[in-house]
Amino acid sequence: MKLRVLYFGIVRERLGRRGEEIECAAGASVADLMTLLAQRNDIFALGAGTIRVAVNREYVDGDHGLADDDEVAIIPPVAGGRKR
Amino acid sequence: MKLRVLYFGIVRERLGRRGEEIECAAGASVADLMTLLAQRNDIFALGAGTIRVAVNREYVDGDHGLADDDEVAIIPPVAGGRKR
Amino acid sequence: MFAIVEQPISIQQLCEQVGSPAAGAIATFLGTTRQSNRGRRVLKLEYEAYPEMAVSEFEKIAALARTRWDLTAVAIVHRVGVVPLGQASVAIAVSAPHRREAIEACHFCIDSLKEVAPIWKKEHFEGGEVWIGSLADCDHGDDDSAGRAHHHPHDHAGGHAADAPVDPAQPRSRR
Amino acid sequence: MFAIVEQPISIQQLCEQVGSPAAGAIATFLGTTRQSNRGRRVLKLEYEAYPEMAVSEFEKIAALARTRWDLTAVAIVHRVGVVPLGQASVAIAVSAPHRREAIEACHFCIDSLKEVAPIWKKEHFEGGEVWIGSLADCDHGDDDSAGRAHHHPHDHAGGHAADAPVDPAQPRSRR
Repeated sequence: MKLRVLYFGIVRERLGRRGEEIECAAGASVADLMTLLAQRNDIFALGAGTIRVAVNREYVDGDHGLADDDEVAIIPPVAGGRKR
Repeated sequence: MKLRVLYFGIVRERLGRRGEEIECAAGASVADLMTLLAQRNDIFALGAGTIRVAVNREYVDGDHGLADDDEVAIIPPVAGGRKR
Repeated sequence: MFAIVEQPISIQQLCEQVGSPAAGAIATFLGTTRQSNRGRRVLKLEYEAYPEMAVSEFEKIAALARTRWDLTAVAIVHRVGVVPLGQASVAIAVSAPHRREAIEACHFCIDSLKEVAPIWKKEHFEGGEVWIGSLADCDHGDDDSAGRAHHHPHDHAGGHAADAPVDPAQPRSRR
Repeated sequence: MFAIVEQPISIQQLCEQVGSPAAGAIATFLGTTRQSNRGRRVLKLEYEAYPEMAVSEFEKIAALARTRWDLTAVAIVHRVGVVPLGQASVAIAVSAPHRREAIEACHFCIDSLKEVAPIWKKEHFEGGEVWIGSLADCDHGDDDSAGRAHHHPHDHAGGHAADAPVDPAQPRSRR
């Protein structure tokens, strides 16, 4: 399945792009996608404890199941947040 | 001694004036003045439990001693106050 | 920064007054004229102040707030005269390095002002008028009292409400 | 009522949006750019948002506030792009029949926004730049953290701070 992945803030800056399309195995979870991304760029590994993920503009957990054409946003720590 | 007495709000409206000069015995306290005023107009008796007094723009108690030329403001319950 | 005014209050201007590169937060409070109070349909509010003392009380409130919170600046303005529905009668702006301080101090300032500022409010409602909080105003109303207020029947035929007699022979406020 | 904007925020306009004859109180909060943070001299702040989700989060925050307090209206606006010193990056306005509700709900809204809104802040300071709260930002700063923040020596000779390395080969934000 195809996902539209969006990058913001420090992640966008380090990757040098605002987003991309990523092919993922059907049935993949958010955690699976993060593992895939961490293999490609160490910023995802580095941010593993602090990065949150939103699917279709809603925060989700790692076990959230992804669907074709989902908009997946990688959310590094936000401007004002202390807890995450 | 001579006092400048100021009226506001419902007291000003009932008395029909913003203030007046009042002659008072030397050594009189705020409570003495209030007794004098209550003899002249029943609004002061009526408001005995709720009227506050400021002398020279500071809230004072009944036993505060007055001095010649003091500015004495009769303060009926204020717009927002619940406690008094 | 501390004033009694007769014109509409500009919240923009007040924020500019307390704004500073040292401040990370500005909290403001505006008290506005509500259309109904204790079931009465309010037509307008009329405020009267003892201006010199009111300004002095504003200064004291701000000074006390500064002893409790780390603040950058405080501005307090109250309008007098007739304030039409929906317009602000009082405005407070507090700036501080951090948001919690600004918000808590702003809350403190408006609560204090309502307690101590020598300012009186006359409510002109459908069927009458009453000095809020005063002798003739049955349950010592304030902005927070509506929830527990009683409803009183009043004279819709004109004139003054039964629970708030005002002698028409007496002059009205000219402020 | 809920927006991400690129222009300066008008607090006057925001107050007009939430103002109503049903409201007796309007509480507002403005977050402004401070000149110093953790001992660093800040030159400017730059904000980036995920605008569609940010607006959706603003709506959720307001809806939650309405379940807790009796409110008339809520407006939340965040600015993106470069915000010069002293100017507002975020503004919240809450109107309610009574003042306590307006103030408490306003406080709740800004606290919630800081937690959840997908908005990022890059601080440009003398000697470097850093994404606030991020991986490279040593102690997860926010507007309330300065009091307990550590001071880090940083590179005044130019370039980037030692504690906030940014690869110059990477593109900078254009928002």
